[in-house]
Amino acid sequence: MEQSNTTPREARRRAWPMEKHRVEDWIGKIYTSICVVFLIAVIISIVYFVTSKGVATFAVNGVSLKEFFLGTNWNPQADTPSFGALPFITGSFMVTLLAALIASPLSISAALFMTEIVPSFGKRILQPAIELLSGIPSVVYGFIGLSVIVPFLREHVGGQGIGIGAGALVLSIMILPTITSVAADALASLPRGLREASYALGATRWQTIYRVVLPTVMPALLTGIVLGMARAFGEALAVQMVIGNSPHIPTSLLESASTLTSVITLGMGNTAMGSIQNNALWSMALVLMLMTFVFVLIIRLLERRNRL
Amino acid sequence: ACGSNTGTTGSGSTTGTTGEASTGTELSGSVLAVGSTALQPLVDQVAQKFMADSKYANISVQVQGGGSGTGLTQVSEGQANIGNSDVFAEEKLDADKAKELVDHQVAVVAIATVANEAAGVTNLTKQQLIDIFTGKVKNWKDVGGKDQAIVIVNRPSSSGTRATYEKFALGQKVEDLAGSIQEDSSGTVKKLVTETPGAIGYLALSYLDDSLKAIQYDGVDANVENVESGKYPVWAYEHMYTKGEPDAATKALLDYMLTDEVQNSDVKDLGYISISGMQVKRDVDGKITK
Amino acid sequence: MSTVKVNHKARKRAKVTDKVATVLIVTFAMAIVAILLGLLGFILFRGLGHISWSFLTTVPQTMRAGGGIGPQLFNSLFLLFLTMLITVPLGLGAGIYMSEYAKPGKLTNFIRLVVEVLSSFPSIVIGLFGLLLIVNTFNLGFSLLSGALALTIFNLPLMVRITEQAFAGVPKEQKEAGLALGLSKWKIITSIMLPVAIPSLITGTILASGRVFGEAAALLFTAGMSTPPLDFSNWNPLSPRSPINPLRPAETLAVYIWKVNSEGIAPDATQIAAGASAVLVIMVLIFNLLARFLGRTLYRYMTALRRMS
Amino acid sequence: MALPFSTEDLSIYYGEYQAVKNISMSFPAQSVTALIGPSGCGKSTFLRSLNRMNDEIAGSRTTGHIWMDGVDLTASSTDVIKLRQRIGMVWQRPNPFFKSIYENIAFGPRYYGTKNRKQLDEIVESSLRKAALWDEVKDRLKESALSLSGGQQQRLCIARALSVTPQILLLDEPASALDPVSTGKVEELISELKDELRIVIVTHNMQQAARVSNYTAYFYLGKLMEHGETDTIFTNPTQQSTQDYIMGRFG
Amino acid sequence: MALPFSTEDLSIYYGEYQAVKNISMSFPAQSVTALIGPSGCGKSTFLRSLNRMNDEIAGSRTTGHIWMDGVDLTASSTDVIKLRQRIGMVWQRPNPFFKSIYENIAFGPRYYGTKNRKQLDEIVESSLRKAALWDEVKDRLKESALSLSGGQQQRLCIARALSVTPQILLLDEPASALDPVSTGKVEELISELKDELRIVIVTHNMQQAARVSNYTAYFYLGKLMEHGETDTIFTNPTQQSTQDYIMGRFG
Ligand SMILES: Nc1ncnc2c1ncn2[C@@H]1O[C@H](COP(=O)(O)OP(=O)(O)OP(=O)(O)O)[C@@H](O)[C@H]1O
Ligand SMILES: Nc1ncnc2c1ncn2[C@@H]1O[C@H](COP(=O)(O)OP(=O)(O)OP(=O)(O)O)[C@@H](O)[C@H]1O
Ligand SMILES: [Mg+2]
Ligand SMILES: [Mg+2]
Ligand SMILES: O=P([O-])([O-])[O-]
Repeated sequence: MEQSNTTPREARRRAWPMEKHRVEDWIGKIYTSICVVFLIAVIISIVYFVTSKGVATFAVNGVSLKEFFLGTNWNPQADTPSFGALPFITGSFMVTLLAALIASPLSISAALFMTEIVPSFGKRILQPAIELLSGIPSVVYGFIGLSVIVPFLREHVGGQGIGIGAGALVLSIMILPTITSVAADALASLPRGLREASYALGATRWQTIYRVVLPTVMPALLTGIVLGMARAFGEALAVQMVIGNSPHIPTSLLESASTLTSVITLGMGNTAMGSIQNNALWSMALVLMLMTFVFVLIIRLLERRNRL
Repeated sequence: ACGSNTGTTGSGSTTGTTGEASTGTELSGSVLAVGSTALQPLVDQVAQKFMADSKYANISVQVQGGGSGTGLTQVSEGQANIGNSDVFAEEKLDADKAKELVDHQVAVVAIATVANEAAGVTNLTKQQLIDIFTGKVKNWKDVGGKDQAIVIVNRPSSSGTRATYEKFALGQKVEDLAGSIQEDSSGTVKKLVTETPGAIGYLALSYLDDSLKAIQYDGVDANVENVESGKYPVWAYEHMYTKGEPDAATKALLDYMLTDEVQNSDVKDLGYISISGMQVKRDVDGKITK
Repeated sequence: MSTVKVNHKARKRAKVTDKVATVLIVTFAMAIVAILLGLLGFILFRGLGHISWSFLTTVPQTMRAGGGIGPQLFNSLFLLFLTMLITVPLGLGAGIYMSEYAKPGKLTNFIRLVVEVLSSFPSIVIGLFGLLLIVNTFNLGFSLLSGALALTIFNLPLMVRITEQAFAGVPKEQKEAGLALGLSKWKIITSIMLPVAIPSLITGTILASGRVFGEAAALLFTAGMSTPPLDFSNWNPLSPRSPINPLRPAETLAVYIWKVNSEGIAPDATQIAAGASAVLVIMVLIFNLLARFLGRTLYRYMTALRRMS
Repeated sequence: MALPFSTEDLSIYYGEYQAVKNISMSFPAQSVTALIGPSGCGKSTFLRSLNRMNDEIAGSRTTGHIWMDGVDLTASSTDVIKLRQRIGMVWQRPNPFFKSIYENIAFGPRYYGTKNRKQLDEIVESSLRKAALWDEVKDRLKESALSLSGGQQQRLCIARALSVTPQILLLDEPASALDPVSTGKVEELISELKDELRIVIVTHNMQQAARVSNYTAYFYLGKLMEHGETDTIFTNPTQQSTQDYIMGRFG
Repeated sequence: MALPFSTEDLSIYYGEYQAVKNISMSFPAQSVTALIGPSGCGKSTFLRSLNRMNDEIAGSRTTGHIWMDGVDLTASSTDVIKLRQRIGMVWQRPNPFFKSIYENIAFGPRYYGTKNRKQLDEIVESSLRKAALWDEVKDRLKESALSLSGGQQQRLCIARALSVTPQILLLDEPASALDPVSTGKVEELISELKDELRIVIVTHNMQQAARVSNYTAYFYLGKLMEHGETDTIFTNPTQQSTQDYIMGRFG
C-alpha cells in the first residue's frame, strides 16, 4: 500500500500513531497479565495440592488432629502406628528461634556497620561478602556443618555434636544475609535529617543509634528477622544433615532432634504415595506452608506499622 | 514374553514396540528404573554397560533414585517401567496394588552391625542388640565393652535397610529412642559411627572398609560366604519390580542383570552378593528354604 | 536564660558506652567477615587440591577412584540456562506488571502476598510438587525440563522482586518525560525504562542464578539423580544421548554433592564431595564477580559520558 | 492556529484533599501565561492536569473541564497520548533520557512514524536550533545527554518537547535550578517561542514572571486569586494577598 | 556572653571539588546574619561546617579555622559533641524524631544528664514557649511529633535545638517549606531569639533576609562576594553580581 503523498496517506499518518500505541499498550498489558496469572496459578495449585494431600491424613486416614498436633509419639511404621508430630513442630520452632537469636545481633551489627559506622568499607567489602554468603548452596552448608560444626561441638562442648545446637548454628549462618540486607535497606532509607538532628544536639553515635535510629527502624528490623526465620523454618537439606532426626523433644541443645523439614526429607522418598505414612508427611508440609503464611502475615503487620 | 504389554504407559517410557516381533536384535525404546538409593549404583552401572552393548544400542535406560517407596509408587502407577526396592512390595504397598507387580530379584545385600572403636566389642548376640536398640542397655560395659555411653545411629523408620535389619537381626521393630540419631544415608551413618565415640549402627557390606569393622552377630562374621550359606541371617533381596510382565526392552535389561557377566563382576564389585550364589531362598514372610 | 546543666559524669559514661558499642558492632561485623573467610577458606582448602582439568571434564565413577564431575557441571550450567530462559520473560513480565500496571488495591496486595509466600516456600515442598505435577501429571518425566520448571517456581518470585525493584529504581522523571512526549506506556517501559533498569536487572538476575545453581532439594525429585551417557558430538536436541535434549534426566552438581556425601562408595568420595563443593562455590563466586562487573560496566555504558548512540 | 484553550471549573483532588479549587481561566494564543503563588498552592498540580499528566498519580481525581478547540480534554474518551503530543511539558529538573543527544530528540518523531534518516536529522537540527542549543552540541550529537551541563540539559528537554511540534508548552519552574547565564538563555528562548505556540510557565521568581510573561495568574491555597495582564498584576494588584506575595512578604 | 565567633580562611572540599573557598567572616553577637546566594553556591555547606556537621559526610574535608572564644573548632582535639550542644541547628525540612512531642524536646537534656522528671518538664515547657509552640501543643505532649503540621514541626525542631541552651543557632532555610502564617511565626521567633543568642540563617527569600537579619553575606560559586550590614547590602551593594541576584535577575 505504498501510496504517494495524498490525503489518505496523510490521514493514515495521523491515524496511525493512535492505532499503534493502542496496539502496543494492549500487547504490554496482555503479556504482563499472563505472567501474573501464571504466577497466581502456580501458587494456587501448590496450595491446593499440598492442602489436599495434607488433609488426607485426617480426612481419609482418620488420624485425629489432637494426636497429630499434641501427640509426642511418632512411629508410623509400627504395627499400631502413632502420628504425634509435636516433636517436629517443637524442633522447627526451636532451631528457628535459636538461629534468629544468634543471627540477629550479628546481622544488625553488620547493617549498622555498613550504614552508620564505616559506610565506604561496608559497601565495598561487607556487602559483597554477605551477598556471597547467600549464594553458598545449602548442601555445602550441610557438608560444612557435618565436617566442622558437629565435630567442634562434640569435642569442645560435649554430647554427640549433632542436635538442635548444630542445626541452629548452621541455620544462623544461612539467614545472616537475609536479615542483614533487610536491616541495611531500612537503615539506608531513613531520612538523613533524623541522624543529623540527633548529632546536632550533641548526642554520641551510640546514643543516636540506640535512641533514634533503632527505634525508628524497629519494625523493619523485625521484618528482616521474621523473613530470616521463615527461611530457617523451611530449610531442609542442611538441617537434616546435622540435627540427628530423633523424633523426640530433646532435653538439651546437644541432643538429637527433628524438624518438620528433616522428617519430610527423610521419609518422603521411602514411603509410597497414598499410604498413611506418606500422607502424614504431607500434613507436615501443610503445616510448613501454613507457617509460611503466618510468617508473611506477621511481616505484613510489621510493615504496616512501619509505614505509620 | 513381551506379548502381554501390561501397564507401563507413562513418563519417558515408550515401550519397546518394535521389539514386539522379538528377534532381539532390533530392540529399541527407553526404560525408566526408579527407586532404592541402595540399589541405584548397581543398576546405574549395569545400565551403562547395557547401553554400550551394540545389541541394545537403541535402548536408552534411565536410572533414578528417590527411595524404595518412590520406586514402588512410580511403577505401580505406571510412571516408571521398573521400581527398584530393598523390600518386598507387600511391605510398602496395599495388597491389591502389590499383587499387580512382578518381582525380579537381582542381588542380595547383607547388612552388618558396626560400632565405633571406643565401644570395645567385637561380637554381640541377638539379645544384646535388642537390648541396645530398645534402650535397655545404655553403656557398652554392660555388653562386655568399655565404660562408654552408647549412641544409636539408626536409619529412618521408613528405610528398607532398617526394615531388613530389624526383621532379621533384631526380630522385632524398634522405636526411635530419645537421643538416637537417624540418618537418611549410609554415607552419613558411616561417618558418624566412625567419629562419634560409642556409636553403633548398621551398614551394607559395601560400605565397610578399614576404618570401620563389622561386628560379629551371635559369633558369626558378616561376610559373603556366611550369607550365601545362610549362616548369617541379616540380608535381603534387591528387587526390580515391573507392573505385570515387562515389555521387551525392559525384559532385555532385566535378563541382562541376571547374566553371569553382571552377577560375577558388577554385583560383586559394588559389594552386593550375587543372586546365583545363594544357597538359601527366602519368601515375603522371611521363611527360609534351602 | 538558665542553661542546661551538663552532667559531666553522664557525658563521660555516654562516651565510654559509645566506644564500647562501636567496638562491639565492629567486632560483630568482622565476625561475619571471618565466618565468610573461614567458610570459603575451608571449602577451597579442602577442595582445590582435587580440582583438575580431568576432574572437571570426565564422568563420575561409582566404585573406582578418580571420577570426575563433567556431566554434572554441564547439567548445572545447562539447567541454569533453561531455567533462566523460562524465568526471565515470566518474571520480567510479572515484575513490570507489579511496578507499572498494577493499581494499589486488594489484588495487588494479594499478588505481593503470593510472591512473598512463594519466595519463602520450602524448596523441598516445591520439589515434591514438581514430582507429582510436572513429572507425573504433565508426563515430562525426570528431565531437565521438569527441573527447570521446578526451579522456575522457586526462582520466579525472586525475579519478580528484582524486576520490580529495578523499575522502581528508574527515576520517575524519565517516565514523565516519555509520557509528556506522547509515547505509549509500553513504549516507555521497553525503550526508556528498560535500558535504565537493565544494569540492576542483570546484577539481580546473576545473583539469583547463584541460588538456582546451588539448589538441590527441589531437583532430587524433578531433574533426577542420574545422567545418561552423553555424546558431546551429538547436538540434536531430540536425541536421548544429546547433552542438550531437554527431556533427558540430569543430575546437577549440587545434587551430586548431596548424593556423594550420603551414598558415595568410591574410595575418594570425600575428596570428590570436597572438590565438587569447591567448584560450586567458585562458580557462585564467579557469578557474583560477574554480576558486579557487568552491572557496573552496563551502568557506565548506559549513563557514561562516552556512550555511543 | 489560534484555537481556544481554557479551563472551566477545574478541581483536582488527592484523595480527600482538594489541591486545586474550581479554576476557570483561559490561555490566549501567542502569549506566555505565568502561574505564581507560594509553595504548595497547587500550581504544579494545575499545570500537570492540563496535559492529563496528573492521571498518572494514583489517587488523584479531576472534575470540571479543559477546553481545547471545542473538545473537552478531561473526557474519558480523550486519547491522552495523542493529546500529550500536542501539549508538551518541561520540568524544574532537567530529565533527558539516558540516551545520546541525537536520540533524545529523534525518539519522539521516530515514534510518530518518521523513519527516514534525513527527515529525522532535519527535525533534530531544527528542534535544537529552536532551543538555542544547536551550536553548542552539533559536534557531539552521539554523546550521552547526561554529559551536558544542567542548563544545556534543560534546553535539550525543551528541544525534545518541541521535536513533536506541540501547540502548547507547559513549563514548571524551568529555570529555577539553573545558573544565571543558562537562566538568561532559557528566558530568551521562551520569548522567541511564544510566537509559535502558547506557553504556560510556573515560576517562583517574580522578576522572571515579570520579564517573560504576558499574563500572570496568582494562586493561593488552591484558588485562583487574581489573573490578568502581567503589568497590571505587578503594578496594581487588586488583592492584598497578591501584593504581599509579590512584595516577598512570605513564600 | 559575647564571645567572638568567626571563620578564617575556611575551605570545604567534597573529594576534589571545592564547595567553599577561603571564607573569612565573623558573626557579631546578638545579631542575625543571613547567608544568601544562588542554589549550589555553598551556603548550606558553609553553615554545616560551623558545628562540624559536615564531618558526618563521607569524603568531605575542611581546611582553615573556626574561632570560638579563642579556640579553633576545626582542631581534631575539639569535642564535637560538646561543641554541638553549644551550636544548635535547624534544617529546611522539619525532621522531628519519630517520638512523642515531649520526647523530642527531652531527648537532648536527658542525654546531658538531666534525669529529674520535674526539671525535664520545665525544660520542655520553656523550650516550647520560646518556640511559640507551647499553647498549641501543651495538651498533646504525648502524641507523636509527626501528627503536627509542617509549620508546627519546624517550630518543634527549633524548640528541640533550644532545649540544650545553645549559644549559636544555625538555620538552613527554616521557613522555605512553610505557609505564610507559619513563616511569619518563625520570623518573629528569630527576631525574639536574637537577644539571647547569635543566629546564622540561610534563605532564598530576599525580603526575608531583609526583614530578619542585621548582617548579610552574599555567596557565589563558593566564594564570599560581599558581607556587611543588611541595609547597606540591599540598598547599595558594591558588586554587580550581588545586585543582580538581589534584584532577581537570576537564581
Ligand atoms: N502526589 C500527591 N499526592 C498527594 N498530595 C499532593 C501530591 N502532589 C501534591 N500534593 C499536594 O497538593 C498541594 C499542591 O501541590 P503542588 O505541587 O501543586 O504545589 P505547587 O504550587 O507546585 O508548590 P511548589 O511551588 O512547592 O512546587 C500541596 O499541598 C501538596 O502537598
Ligand atoms: N554531600 C555532598 N557531596 C558532594 N558534593 C556536594 C555535597 N553536598 C553539596 N555538594 C556540592 O557542593 C556545592 C554546594 O552545595 P550546598 O548544598 O552547600 O549549596 P547551597 O548554596 O546550600 O544550595 P541550595 O540553595 O540549593 O541549598 C554544590 O555544588 C553541591 O553539588
Ligand atoms: Mg510545583
Ligand atoms: Mg542549601
Ligand atoms: O535403601 P534405603 O531404603 O535404606 O534408603
